[in-house]
Amino acid sequence: MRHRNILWFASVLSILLILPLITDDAFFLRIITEAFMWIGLAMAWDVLAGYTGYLNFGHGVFFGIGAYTTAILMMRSEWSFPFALPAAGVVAGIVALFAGLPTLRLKGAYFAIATWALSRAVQQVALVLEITGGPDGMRLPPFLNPKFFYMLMLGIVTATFLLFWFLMERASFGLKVRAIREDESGAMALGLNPTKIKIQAFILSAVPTGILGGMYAYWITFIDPASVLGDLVTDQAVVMAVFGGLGTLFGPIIGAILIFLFKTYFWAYLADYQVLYLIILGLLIALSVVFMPNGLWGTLTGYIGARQALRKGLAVNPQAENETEKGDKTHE
Amino acid sequence: MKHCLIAVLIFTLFTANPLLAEEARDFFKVGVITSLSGDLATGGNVTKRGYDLWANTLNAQGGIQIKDKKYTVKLFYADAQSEPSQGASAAERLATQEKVDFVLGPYSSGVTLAVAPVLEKYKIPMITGSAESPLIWKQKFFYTFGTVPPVNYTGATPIQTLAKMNPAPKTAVILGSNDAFSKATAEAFKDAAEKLGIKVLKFNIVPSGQDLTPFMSAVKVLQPDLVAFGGHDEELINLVKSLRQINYTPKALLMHYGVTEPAFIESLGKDAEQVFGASVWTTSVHAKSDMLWPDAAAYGKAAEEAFKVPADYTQAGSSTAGLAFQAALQKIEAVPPLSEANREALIKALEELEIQTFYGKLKFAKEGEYYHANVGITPLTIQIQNGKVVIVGPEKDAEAAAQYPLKPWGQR
Amino acid sequence: MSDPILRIDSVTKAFGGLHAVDDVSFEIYPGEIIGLIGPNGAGKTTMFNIVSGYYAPTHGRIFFKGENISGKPPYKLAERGIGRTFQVVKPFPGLTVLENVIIASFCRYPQREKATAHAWKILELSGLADRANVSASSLTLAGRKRLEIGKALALEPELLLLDEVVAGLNPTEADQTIELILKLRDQGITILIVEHIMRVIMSISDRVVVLNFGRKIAAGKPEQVAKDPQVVQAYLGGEA
Amino acid sequence: MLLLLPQAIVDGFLIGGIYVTIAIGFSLAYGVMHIIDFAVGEWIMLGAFLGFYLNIWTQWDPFFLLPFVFIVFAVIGFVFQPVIHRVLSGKKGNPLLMGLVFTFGLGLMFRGLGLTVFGFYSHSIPSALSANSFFLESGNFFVTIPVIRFAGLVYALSITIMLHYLLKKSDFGLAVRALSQNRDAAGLMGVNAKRTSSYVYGIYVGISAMSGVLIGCIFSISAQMGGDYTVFSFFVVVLAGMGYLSGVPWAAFLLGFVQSFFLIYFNPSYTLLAVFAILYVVLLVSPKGMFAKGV
Repeated sequence: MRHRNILWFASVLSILLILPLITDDAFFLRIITEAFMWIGLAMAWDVLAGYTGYLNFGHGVFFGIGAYTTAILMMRSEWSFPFALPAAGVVAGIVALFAGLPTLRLKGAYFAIATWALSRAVQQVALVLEITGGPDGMRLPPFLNPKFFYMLMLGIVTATFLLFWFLMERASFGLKVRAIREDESGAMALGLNPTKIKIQAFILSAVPTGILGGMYAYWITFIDPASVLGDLVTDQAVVMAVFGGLGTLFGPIIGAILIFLFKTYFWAYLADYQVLYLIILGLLIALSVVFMPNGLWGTLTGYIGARQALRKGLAVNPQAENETEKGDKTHE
Repeated sequence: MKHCLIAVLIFTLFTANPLLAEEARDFFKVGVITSLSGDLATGGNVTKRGYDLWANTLNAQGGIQIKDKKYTVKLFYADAQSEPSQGASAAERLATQEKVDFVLGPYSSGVTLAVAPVLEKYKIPMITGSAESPLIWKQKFFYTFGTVPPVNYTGATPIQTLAKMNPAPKTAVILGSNDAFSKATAEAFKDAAEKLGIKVLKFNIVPSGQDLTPFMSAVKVLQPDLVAFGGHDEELINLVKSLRQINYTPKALLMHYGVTEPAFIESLGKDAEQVFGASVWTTSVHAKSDMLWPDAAAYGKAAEEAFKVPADYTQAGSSTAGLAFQAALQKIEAVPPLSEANREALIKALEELEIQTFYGKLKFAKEGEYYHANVGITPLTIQIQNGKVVIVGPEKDAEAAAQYPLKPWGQR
Repeated sequence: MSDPILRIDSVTKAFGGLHAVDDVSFEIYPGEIIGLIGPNGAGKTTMFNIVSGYYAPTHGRIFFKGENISGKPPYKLAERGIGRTFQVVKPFPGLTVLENVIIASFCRYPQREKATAHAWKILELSGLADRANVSASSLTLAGRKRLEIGKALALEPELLLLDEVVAGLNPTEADQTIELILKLRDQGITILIVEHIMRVIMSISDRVVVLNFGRKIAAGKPEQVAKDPQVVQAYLGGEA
Repeated sequence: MLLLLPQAIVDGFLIGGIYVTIAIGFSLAYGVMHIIDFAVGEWIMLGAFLGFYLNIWTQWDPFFLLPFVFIVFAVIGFVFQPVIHRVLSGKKGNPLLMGLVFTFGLGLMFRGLGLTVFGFYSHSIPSALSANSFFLESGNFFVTIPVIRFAGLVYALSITIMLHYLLKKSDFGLAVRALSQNRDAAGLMGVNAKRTSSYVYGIYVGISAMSGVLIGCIFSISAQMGGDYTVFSFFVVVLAGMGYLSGVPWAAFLLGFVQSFFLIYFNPSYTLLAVFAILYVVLLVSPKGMFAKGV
């Protein structure tokens, strides 16, 4: 099984690497770059929501903090981008540490809304402070090189994927996190410190999001509290991860690709019909959940699992199905 | 490996279309980037209407007359969704995929600030028909122009008109919503008031969309002569309703932007009466022109027929953006598709442009704080008088006297 | 006898006015099997929760290998070598049997490969090797109880707290479990076991501690304790 | 500025009254169906526009239109609930999240439809009540109470009381409370979970739509208004404790007080910052909402 995965991963990566060489259509590269960004955001959100069972409705706050860190370091203290970008991840991680300690004590909907309130509070702080430029936002020196941003975004998201894949699927961390999600007090008796592990998962989810925020700032050249600290980042990352399938790596990836490319295709090619694309996208998302309550990936793997079982002639009772790979029921 | 070959094939097909040679055509491709959804949908749609009216009227007359041939215009729309990143994507799509000749730009400063660098890269001229934030012009974008002067240029006029009332207002409370445009508006009002010796008792920036009734209850205690508010359409309506509900009538109520919008009068009815606003155009401006619409009233009628709603200066400014391109193209006699040299010449032509339109005099500043903004037009003070937007200042342009002080809500 | 591996020093645990555990003291020496018995609600599980760190004692102290561990959280005690099972069985339902044990193995073997190897050893020991890749939620009650013991064993504990691991099993399963417990004791693990089935307790315990209404009413060899009038009364009715 | 204290308190109550209407239905629906409805703002918007057009068509005062708006949207909610029930029935995915994504899609669709059908301009629903206000004065303390907002507060409290009695006194209320405490057990006791949930969802959508009309009278309405009201509805419900109905008024009034006090006494720029910061702190201190009674 593993050998085929690596081959598949290598071939996809190689296609993506040669893409900018065979085309210099800037809009096409920009769309794929933004798709990468959303894949990264959806995966980062799923690390906390799917694997650890904590729904972060303020996920966008790390994106905004990353964006503002890079912008402030570059514009106010003349850092160069190669230093300002990692700094975005570091600051996001630090904020995750301090915000995580009190907030991770909460559970379920309360954690979700507390993180939402936190992200709204940070947005108001950005609106009021001088250093962030308040509502006027901040402009960064425009460096509009589609290939550079394509490669850098691909690099960051691939590194994030590999990091998550290693930590969540191969190393011990993934299992510990799932144990915490399944039964926190039971896990304590086995030597797992829930608070430490949850904070680690929170930071692991925040750092890539912060770096992607820093990338966004330099790429779009303008940020303001409404765009980088608004609800768009959180809402879309949540919908993509859940639509794709929680608690897996490939769920958010597929969810991000499908939803983003659908939205962009409708937006670009139904442009003459004003907001018709919003109606279609909303309808599609709603219908998809009605017909696939387990998310795209959950249904897919459920289907593949069931077919494999039939081929092997085993009488598979749904309960006993091998569920390690699939999205799991997250407990509140 | 079979899958990879297929995947590569699909990708190359997808990317093949820009390689097609650019064939000659007899129409100009015009990109339109406005926010049709998201928080700024109202302003974005009004701007789009202005561009549509220009394009439809122009095409109805056969198009732009260049040398012996008439070239129509075809609009290519993109919804910026009130998100700077979507604006940048829209700009790149229109520049590389549709290969537009020039762009009619967004309503919000944030989207404009994200779109402008992309168009600078592709050297595509853009005129925004409705962006009023001073931020844009301070960045000195070479390829970006604006037909509506920024609010730090227009904001002073209403305060100057009010200062001439007798008895002139001596105290004021000025507030603005916490977004780039509204904050700039409130600051413009404040600077003008202080220059004219009006004592500003309270100056606050409030969260946008906030229910201001408690704030107004506190203002009611201060009893200032003038209350001035910078915000967007809905916030203005809510503020008047708050004042109405706590039964507090200041001597003068000045607000911007939204007073000139039909929704303001339609929603508030007689409560909209005697509210002051800032504007640069109304249907009763005396301006003569030989381009598309002979005068303001003709444009007003055409807009009312097209959209069943009276036009305001944002829509007029957007149509004028089209006129500016039309005039500049005729001057440099460039035919579609515009080459880079054509577009360079188009910028030069726009900078030298000085024309009379139904909207008023159009002249773009060539340097300074208002670089590439229209400084030819004269800022006006308007007031709602029996359901219509009436110019009450400055004196030479006034069509009626300003009604001051405000008649208390109860006696209307 | 060397010094005790576990010393309970006049421990009290009060929930509001109720004294679930009231001034209890006893010691456990390495390699012993101690039975903790008493009628329902006598404070047995509360004592377990105190020893394993889920509850901090209101008064009194607990010493493990001489170190005062009162108030330390469960995961710190697990590292120090206290493993426990739960009266209400707590497998990780969404994970396989193997993964359940691997998680416990991380305590001693941080790398996943070593932890997996260790987990297989534990599965063999507790007779669950054939169900390794089955989801824990699909195990029978006996299987789950074995998994509980297996997970506690994976910590390589020096002191193992077994909370009614035999209850609810049929005779053959019970015998297998007893056999496993004795095998663990032979490997040198000290065991504190709570059980209602007298036949089991009396046969395997070196010493027995009896609780009633949170107080220690008797301790000693199983035979002596069985004849102690107070114990008989506590069990057979006519509460004191 | 002590003079303004009574006004600050009154304004806090009046703003709170509006928050009660947009949160009470949602809290009921969450209690029974455990659904985080991302489209609550859009139900409010649709209700507002129905009220707006009914007012134009019938020229009646909006307060008389409230029952019609309720009935129309209660039926829509009732018919809609089975779809949501199916969405919440997914075994693998987390039902709470599936409900969230479904309603997110719904909200997006309604927003697009609203923009296309109702246009992008803002509107206001005229009402006779918005014409005047009470002016109470004693000594140098004075308070102005707008009649329309006072009517909104009265309406909000009456709904809360009606729901309270409906839950406490009627058998339907018994079934609802049983369902919210233990869905399966209630099913065993012969509570038809599906039908009761449909009624509950109908009531929730009906109440939210009615609050849209109220908002139309006090503030203004537009196709884009949904987003902000979804946020405030969530805050009030979570602050009160999810599903704990009688906590909703207090949470709503707290949010109202914070806004009015910051707008009057402290620096108005920090009003929303204070609202969100206080909500965050309250949730940290008492994780199950203000009264620690949330589900």
